[in-house]
Amino acid sequence: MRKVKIYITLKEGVLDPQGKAVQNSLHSLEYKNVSEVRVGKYMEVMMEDTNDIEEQVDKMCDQLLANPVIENYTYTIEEVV
Amino acid sequence: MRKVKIYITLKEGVLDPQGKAVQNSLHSLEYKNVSEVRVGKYMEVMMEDTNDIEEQVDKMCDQLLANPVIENYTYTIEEVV
Amino acid sequence: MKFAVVVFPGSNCDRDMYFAVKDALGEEADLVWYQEAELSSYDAVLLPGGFSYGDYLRSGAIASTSDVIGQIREAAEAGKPVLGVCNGFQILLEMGLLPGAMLSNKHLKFMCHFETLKVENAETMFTREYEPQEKISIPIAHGDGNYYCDEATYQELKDNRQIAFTYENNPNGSVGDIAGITNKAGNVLGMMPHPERAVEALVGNEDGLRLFQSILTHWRNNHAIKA
Amino acid sequence: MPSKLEISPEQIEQQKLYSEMGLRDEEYASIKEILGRRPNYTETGLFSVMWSEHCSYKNSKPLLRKFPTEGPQVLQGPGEGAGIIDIGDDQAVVFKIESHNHPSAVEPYQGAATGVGGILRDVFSMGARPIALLNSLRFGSLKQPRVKYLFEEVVRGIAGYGNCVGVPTVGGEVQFDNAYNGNPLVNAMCVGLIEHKDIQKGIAAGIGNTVMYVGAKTGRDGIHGATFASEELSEESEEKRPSVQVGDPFMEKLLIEACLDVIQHEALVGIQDMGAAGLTSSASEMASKAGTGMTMNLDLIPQRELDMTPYEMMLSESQERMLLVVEKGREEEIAQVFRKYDLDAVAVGEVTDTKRFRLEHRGEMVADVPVDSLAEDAPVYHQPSAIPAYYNDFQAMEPYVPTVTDHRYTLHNLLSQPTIASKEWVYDQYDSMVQTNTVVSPGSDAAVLRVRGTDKALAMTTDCNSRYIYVDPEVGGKIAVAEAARNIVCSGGRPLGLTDGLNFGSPENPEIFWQMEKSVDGMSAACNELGTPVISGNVSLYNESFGGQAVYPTPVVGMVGLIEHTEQITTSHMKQDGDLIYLIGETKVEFGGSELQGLLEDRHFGPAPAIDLQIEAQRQNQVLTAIRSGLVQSAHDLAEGGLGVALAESLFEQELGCEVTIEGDPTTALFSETQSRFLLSVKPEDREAFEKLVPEGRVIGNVKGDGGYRILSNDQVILEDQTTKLKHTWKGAIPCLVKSKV
Ligand SMILES: Nc1ncnc2c1ncn2[C@@H]1O[C@H](COP(=O)(O)OP(=O)(O)O)[C@@H](O)[C@H]1O
Ligand SMILES: [Mg+2]
Repeated sequence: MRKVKIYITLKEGVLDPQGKAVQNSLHSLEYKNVSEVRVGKYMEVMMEDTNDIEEQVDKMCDQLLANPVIENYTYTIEEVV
Repeated sequence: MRKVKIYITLKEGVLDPQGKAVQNSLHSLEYKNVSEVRVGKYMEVMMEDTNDIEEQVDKMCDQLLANPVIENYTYTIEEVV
Repeated sequence: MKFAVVVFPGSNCDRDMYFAVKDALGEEADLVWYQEAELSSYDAVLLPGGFSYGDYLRSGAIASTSDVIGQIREAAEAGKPVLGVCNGFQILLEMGLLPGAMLSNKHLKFMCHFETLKVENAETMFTREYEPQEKISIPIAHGDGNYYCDEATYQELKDNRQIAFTYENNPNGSVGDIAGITNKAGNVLGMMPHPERAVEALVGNEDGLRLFQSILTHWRNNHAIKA
Repeated sequence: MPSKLEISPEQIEQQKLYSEMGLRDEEYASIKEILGRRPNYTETGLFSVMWSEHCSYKNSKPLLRKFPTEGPQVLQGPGEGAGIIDIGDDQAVVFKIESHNHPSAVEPYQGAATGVGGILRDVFSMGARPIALLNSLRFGSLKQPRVKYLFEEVVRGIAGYGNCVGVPTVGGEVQFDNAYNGNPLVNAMCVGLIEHKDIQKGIAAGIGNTVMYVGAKTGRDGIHGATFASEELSEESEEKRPSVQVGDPFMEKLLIEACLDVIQHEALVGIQDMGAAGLTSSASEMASKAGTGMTMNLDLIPQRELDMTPYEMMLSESQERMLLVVEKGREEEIAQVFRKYDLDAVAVGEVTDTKRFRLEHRGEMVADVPVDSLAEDAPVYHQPSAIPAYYNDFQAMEPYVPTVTDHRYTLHNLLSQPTIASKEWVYDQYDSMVQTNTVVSPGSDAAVLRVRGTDKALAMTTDCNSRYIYVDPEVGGKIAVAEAARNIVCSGGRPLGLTDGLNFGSPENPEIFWQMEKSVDGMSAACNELGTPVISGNVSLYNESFGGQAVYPTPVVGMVGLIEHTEQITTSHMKQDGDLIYLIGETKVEFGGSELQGLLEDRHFGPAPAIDLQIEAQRQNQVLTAIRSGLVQSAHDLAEGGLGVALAESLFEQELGCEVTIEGDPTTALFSETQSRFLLSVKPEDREAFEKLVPEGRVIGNVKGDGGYRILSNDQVILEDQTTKLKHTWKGAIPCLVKSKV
């Protein structure tokens, strides 16, 4: 079994209304040293191991999990027992 | 400057309708070896360094970024130049 | 003229779209369940609003990978009118039939009210019954209606006259105040505002009805030519 | 092996573990007597939830019996998922209100969202298509950060769920008062439309028939917290603790469509949603109502988590689940209907003739109790009641006369009170138009939806000014019903009936029980006089913050009315320059519990405004007749803030002006909250015809096209402003409070 951790972030240059809102709230809570916040997604996918697991994960992300017009993704694969 | 990466996940046992929908969709796209998907949030917070940065991040998460009733969080702090 | 309204799990403006065509426009319409759809026998394909698959992951994303998508693509390629409203627009973007992507509204809140739109291009098969630059009032109801595309794409949209509608008072942060765009060929329209909610004076107004009438006029003209 | 199973019946008795589940000593004793033995752990759990106030109404039953529940229009009174009222043409409306106060206080987004989900299921399980949602909300002061958070998240939760399932949220109310600082109230109402022939019942009839489970899997959501109080006994790890219920509106949308399909199937015998107390209440109530018994095999229950115990499965409040009884041998046909929507329908049990409720798990019988003992035999308590000292003091007080020198300033001040201010910030987040039947959206007195395919329309509203109820529960109860009816009438509708949501503190406090008693008396009297039977309702007690401070008594009224022809639909917005402005009803010095009193004194006291129900009924009839005769341009009821506020509200939509002459003390004329008053506008040419129908109506001025709001007294202008300025104050108040840093 593998645990795939996928991080999806908005591309640079794409405005992030949610990040902006969080940043404003942090400022009004007096966290003055915060200069930028970006909000993305984090997914944990449990999958049976295969030889081509990386290929599979790439395909999954391209096909469904991330939208290439606005998002980038990275991932790590861990072994679990 | 520090880049704080925050991972917010639903507590175990808390229903994750989004994860469920993604999982079903992956199945119908023939990724049959996927057994579970959980969807959470990923945030990148840029902040000036302070001595008590960890304390600050914990407080930020408890107060605003995560919902302690249903979510857990972890984070890493990286140096950026 | 025969319209197909494609129903996905979680669509919720499907019946509104159906009634707009059947009662207000007075043409034939069928609600077709996404798994049982046979779109080739229809003259136009309508993708209604709602929350397909709960809008989980990204609005329209999961629907855009379902089996019926191939048939929607075929209809578009065959030059049939394909209209996506709200969630339908989001699906068209996720499918790549239209350029760009949808982000959350700039104030992050779902909004539902009438907005004033400007008809930017009154020569498309969806807008020919409007006057150029005409102001119309159509309801919006969305949380993710903040249209995004990069600068080059925006320029292209303008150059090709693909921008069909813009907002007078941009409610959601969309690039270039965009409320609706077509594909290059002009037979696929995606828009966030709901014309099907504006086809009767009793419930709102009739400003949206002419969009459906435009489709019908276009089709009739085409058929007259063919005949 | 889950260690809880090892808790023996003896331990439960000796260590009084039942009391941690909420059962009293005498209740435990009577369970023992019913069973003729000690109940085991699972059985104790079954009784504890079924005999809770929430399921059994054990403290409120004696009061609920007082409500009039019958009328020629009533097809289904209280007792099923929701009540049903005939609207002619073989159609009927189905509606009910339900509270989700406690979950919303803990997790406001999910608490409110699942509240909406639950009330929807109550309505579509009757076979009706949900056509509208309303919500009645109470919060503390928006100046408190926690209150602000609760307010924003509750509204977002209601929107998140309702918008997704595609049922328009068309109305409601929000009241703010310090009395709710520690304890918000979240009541959601759903209205459905049904053909008579489609009406379903939640019954488990037909011996041998199959019990089927549909919808979301069962997790450990919302299991009665008390269960886990004895943590040390059970070695439960952190993550197995009961979790917050999370709603899945997408699943609900599929359930709605699938259930509306399945009710057309002749193999369906009974259908019920799993609400509070989940499987336990739905299953035992269905059997009890049918006079049958039921056996379920818990191994077959779809489970989301590992190693769930019978206790956990039976008490889980996982959302989006339904229980069906279907003809034996036809399970596959039913399953097929659900498969279209990717939903599994699983056979989990059987209807028996034993009148017993039997549960099997891993080859063992884990519960075996008489079905009626769960659903019918809960104790009924007649709580002692006592008149609170404050009430006697209030009654003895001289009428409170506020001192106001600057009426313009005071009007602005009232318009910016969040209870009066525009609720657009709230309802703009709701999809109020989906299904394209909404004729009058939020912002008028009542919402109006046309009934597609007919010329009829339905008006609906929720109302309850809890301040009046606090100062005088009986009078306040009358006012709550009367105000709701007034809102329906102003929209052109004849009130048909109501659903009530009784939100109170602890019934074990005699003074609070007295408040309950008196407000129910008042409401019942008004129902009788106005011809609006109670067809459904909900009780939420123990609404107290940690300090033991109870909320204001808040018996919310949700009312539906019928408009016979769509052309009779009327709004509160004035229409046209030159129209005559009529005030109906005299104005007295009545400020007890008023908005102005709260503003000036920061508390509410003194006698409530009086109400004469006969006069109320008579005026409502007259106004409705005038509206139906096409003589009324706009109609608005006078409520919080009195005439001054009502006038302003009626002018905002088209930013019209007015010139109005008042008589007597200006402060009273403008801001008193005397009941049974209406503000109407009428075309000058209709004056005679109108006055014939409404002889009491007095012209107080005219609508002006110039956008100036002008009040005269003794030929002097005593208040003058631009309508747009008043509107600015009114519209900006809530956004400003929500954004403001605290
Ligand atoms: N929580 C809410 N949800 C939807 N609509 C609301 C809500 N609160 C208030 N409204 C709408 O705002 C308008 C004004 O409400 P309210 O001041 O209570 O009116 P009234 O005093 O006439 O009952 C009504 O149309 C009402 O339905
Ligand atoms: Mg009111």
